[in-house]
Amino acid sequence: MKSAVVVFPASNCDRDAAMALEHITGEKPAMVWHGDSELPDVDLVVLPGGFAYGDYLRCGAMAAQSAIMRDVKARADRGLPVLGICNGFQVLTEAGLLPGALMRNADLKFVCRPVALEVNETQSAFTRKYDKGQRVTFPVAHGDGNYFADHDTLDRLEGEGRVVFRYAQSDNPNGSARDIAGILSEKRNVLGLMPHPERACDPLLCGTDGRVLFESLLESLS
Amino acid sequence: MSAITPQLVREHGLSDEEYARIEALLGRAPNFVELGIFSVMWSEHCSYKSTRAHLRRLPTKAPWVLQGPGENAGVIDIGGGDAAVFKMESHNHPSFIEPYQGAATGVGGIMRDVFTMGARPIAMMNALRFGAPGHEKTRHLVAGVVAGIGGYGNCMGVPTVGGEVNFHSSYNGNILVNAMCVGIARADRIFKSAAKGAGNPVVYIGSKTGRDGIHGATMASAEFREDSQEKRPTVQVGDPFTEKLLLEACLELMATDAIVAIQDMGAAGLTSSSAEMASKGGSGIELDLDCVPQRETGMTAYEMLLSESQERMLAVLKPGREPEAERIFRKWELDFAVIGETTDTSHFVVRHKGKIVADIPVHALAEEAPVYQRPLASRKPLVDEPPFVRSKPVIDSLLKLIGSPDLCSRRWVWEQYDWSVMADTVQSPGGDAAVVRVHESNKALAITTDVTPRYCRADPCLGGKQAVAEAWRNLTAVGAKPLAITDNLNFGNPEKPEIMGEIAASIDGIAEACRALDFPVVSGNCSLYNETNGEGILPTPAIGGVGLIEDVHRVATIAFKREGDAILLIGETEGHLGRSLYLREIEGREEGAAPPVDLVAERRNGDFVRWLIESGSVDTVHDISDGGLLVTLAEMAMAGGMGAWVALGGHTPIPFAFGEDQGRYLVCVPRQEADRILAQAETAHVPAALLGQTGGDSIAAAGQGEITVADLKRAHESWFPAFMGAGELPPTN
Amino acid sequence: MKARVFITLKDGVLDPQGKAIGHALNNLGFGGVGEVRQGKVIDLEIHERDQGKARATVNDMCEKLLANAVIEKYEIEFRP
Amino acid sequence: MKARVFITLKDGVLDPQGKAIGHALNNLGFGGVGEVRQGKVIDLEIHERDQGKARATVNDMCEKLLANAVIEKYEIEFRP
Ligand SMILES: Nc1ncnc2c1ncn2[C@@H]1O[C@H](COP(=O)(O)OP(=O)(O)O)[C@@H](O)[C@H]1O
Ligand SMILES: [Mg+2]
Repeated sequence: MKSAVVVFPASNCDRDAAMALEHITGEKPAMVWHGDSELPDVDLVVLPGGFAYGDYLRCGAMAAQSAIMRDVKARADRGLPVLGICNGFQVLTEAGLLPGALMRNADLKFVCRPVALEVNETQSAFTRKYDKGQRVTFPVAHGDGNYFADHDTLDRLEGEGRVVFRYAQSDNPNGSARDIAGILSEKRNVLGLMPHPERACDPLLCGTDGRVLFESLLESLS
Repeated sequence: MSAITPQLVREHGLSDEEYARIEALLGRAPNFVELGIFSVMWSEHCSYKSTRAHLRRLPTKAPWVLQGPGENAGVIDIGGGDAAVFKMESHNHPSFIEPYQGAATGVGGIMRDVFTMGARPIAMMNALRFGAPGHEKTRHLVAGVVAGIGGYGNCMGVPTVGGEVNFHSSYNGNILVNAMCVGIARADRIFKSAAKGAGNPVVYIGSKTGRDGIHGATMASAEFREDSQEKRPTVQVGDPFTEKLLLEACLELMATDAIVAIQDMGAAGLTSSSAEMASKGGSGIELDLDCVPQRETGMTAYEMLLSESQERMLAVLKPGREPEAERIFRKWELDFAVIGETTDTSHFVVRHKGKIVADIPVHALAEEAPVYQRPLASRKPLVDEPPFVRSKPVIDSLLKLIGSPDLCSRRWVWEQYDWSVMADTVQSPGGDAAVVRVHESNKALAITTDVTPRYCRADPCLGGKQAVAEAWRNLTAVGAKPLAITDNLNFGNPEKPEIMGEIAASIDGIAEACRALDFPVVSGNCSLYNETNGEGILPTPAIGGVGLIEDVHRVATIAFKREGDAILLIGETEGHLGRSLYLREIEGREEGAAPPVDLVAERRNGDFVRWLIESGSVDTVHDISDGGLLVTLAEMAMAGGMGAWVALGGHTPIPFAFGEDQGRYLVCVPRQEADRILAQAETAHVPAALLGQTGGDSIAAAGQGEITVADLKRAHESWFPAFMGAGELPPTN
Repeated sequence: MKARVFITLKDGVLDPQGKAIGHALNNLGFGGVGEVRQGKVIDLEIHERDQGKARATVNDMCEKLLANAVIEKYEIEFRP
Repeated sequence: MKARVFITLKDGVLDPQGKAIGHALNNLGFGGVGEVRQGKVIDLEIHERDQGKARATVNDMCEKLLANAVIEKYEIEFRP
């Protein structure tokens, strides 16, 4: 399975994402500079976490305008799987690849801790190897993870089974609508989530629940 | 240009003697620009004029030390061709004036000190001291400092893995914000600041220069008066986004061989970086200020030379390598400009608008800076009049202590720091020392910061010793071999003999402990004049320790892991209550002598505990420090979500439970192993005793009653959020 | 000419910052503070004499970057 | 009555956000954008009919909480 990780100015989980991909898929992902206009020929694109453009103005706003995002959109429209983690999720909403917006955490504080998630949907290339309703633990690390969308959009997301991850045990670290932690695009090929699966791939760190997400991709895409 | 009046000289923080010396060195009166240059270069902050003579007493050598004090950061060999690069630095005064930006720029500054040496920062720590919780400013300062550290460090993508937070009224008007950065480099790819050779281009990289923080260095070298609030316009604003680009761009440039020397622009910005580089390289340097990237219009030479705009670096390149360097910095959308060259005149020469505005022999700024042997008055150490202790119920006191400001959980703080980015944080905040894996290797670094100011007040020398010993102990407790320290000496006004006495004595104590523990000093920083209206802070020589873990799978944590484990107490317990938190929190008294530090026992006990961890027979260890034995036990129980039963047998309960005797650890071992390990301790002449065993959901002390771990946890976790809860608006950039 | 852009949250979009400010004001003893909303103001200099053209440009900036239509609305003001 | 508070950085204080926005606008092809500065706007409702009293109150709010006097300045506007 060939993958690419986009590097924006002040992305800072690009290396972590690449490490996880390499360990699990056995192939080094291509690191793609935000200024490039074309993605290499890959099966998966990852928009990593971090503080692209310092999160200035709005998280992800400036990154969403970078040259590479035009091609990311085009390929996503043609069905290429795109995974946006944390800041990557924010970029995806700002770029219009996912609905809604990520607002400042309800308590206005950055929060970094492991959180319990519930896997709501297994009908996706990203989650097929999880069990429906499975409890997993990923760390979160963000100041703007408070997912917002209007009621109709939220109902639609839920109706169409596009809410993939929810904060479990009502342990919601940011006040997001309906405890949403991660959502799919209409075509189900774009996933954005605030928690960090790539930081949950090592028994020495925050457990290995995140591996399954990458293993699902490996199974679906190769 | 304004004429040089005695008034103007004083405003520049220079004494009459110092001014006379400047005239002698120049053989003429300085002009206004030159006066400004001398004022920052000769400031306490840059010249260390009060402490330099004493710092020489610190041991700085060991086979594994690759770079001791004198560069931007210290460097030690951690095997496999890797080096650890680290330093701690204060941003106390700016953080008091503007907590968010003061702390943020402090973090940015210390990171530059580390990556300017060619290292990628892999961990941040911070040692914070605030005023009494009840003081009107404290909550606002805590909120701002914590948000500022997170705001900068999180954006940089460097995990903030630990530190210290203390409260004491002596910091009401002078909080302490000490930030430590640890980086990793290849041992043969360390970059230094000596601008050797003539005719090499001097290049400016990073952000543009504005009128930020002019005279920050002199501000950090003057005692606070209430009206210092008026120095406010000097506060710099941090730009972590630009710093992140600067980090990546510098590491990219360092992968080439274009660099002769490189140095961050810290205190006194362009002036000190260029003068220090020339001085260390034994060369001269010429700058043309018209080439300096400027953010504001109409900046004078004086302003540009003294500006402390952040996120800037100065590099000396090999001739002809400019285009290659420029390409890298343009790619990262950073400013890049050739602003001068090195010369063989050994003069520091500055041009502006075609005119020479400063011409000073380099040695006059650096080596010739005054060094003072200030008068010392040694406060005689308080001797122990064993403090009378009314007998109070042990368990009630435990509950009260565990929920007190200095012992309660710091979760509220560290959850605002990204401690897990870079996917190498093996031991997150809350343990004895943070453990960060060296990327893609099987080894790890252990990192800690420690000092117990209330001990230092009682006896500065012993306090210095204790701070080093506790750092060494914390590294040992996770299974690391302690290698070296950085220190941040925070004190009051050195012109007061009793304060200077505290400084000198602390350094002696630090030096003695470093020698006894093979734990040399490789970098550090001094922050003096921490006084408001003549009120000095508690002497606070913060120690940042770094140790090596050869096998990242052989680390110990504080959490109880198995029911029925035997709990062993390592080390001698006299029940020393002088200066203890028990005395302060329960009896409301800050009295008595600090606990004695026996460096021989410290080393012997620690080496034994480390051996137990390395040999795989122990995975649960916690050193006994603030609050004493029972508090330590409670912390292990809360971390493991499991209770314990212990016998205080044969001892007077309160001193045994809450005394702060040094050199002690609690370790857990499977019950059937206990006798073997006790025997091993005996052969190693290490005092060790069976204290009790893990299990159940309560902490039970024989004959003293019990309390559930849940109740302890509630008290432990609730103080900080409750304190910060009301009235504060979380600051944002 | 100088343009000032106000970017505020659409009605119905919850505003954690505004809420926190209202809260803090009450804690500080400022009774009877009603709803508080926080927005952004962006001041920019554009080299364009013609008001109409200038407005068109700044509008474009808001649509493309400055405002997020999902949650925000904007107003534009000019000063000579 | 409705008050609108503008909080902007004092002149000369670095504005990283404004700087980055200016940069982004240029990259988006909006040539000739001069300096960009970002500030906050806070809208609040206060139950006070008397303009003078209202202004005094809001001023107080700015000093105590809304503005960071070290680096920020503020203006206050009223709408009925
Ligand atoms: N208390 C101290 N102990 C040991 N070394 C120190 C101490 N204070 C300063 N130093 C060393 O003196 C040099 C200058 O310190 P500093 O001015 O803080 O460096 P920088 O300007 O790079 O931040 C550094 O090499 C630092 O490690
Ligand atoms: Mg430095």
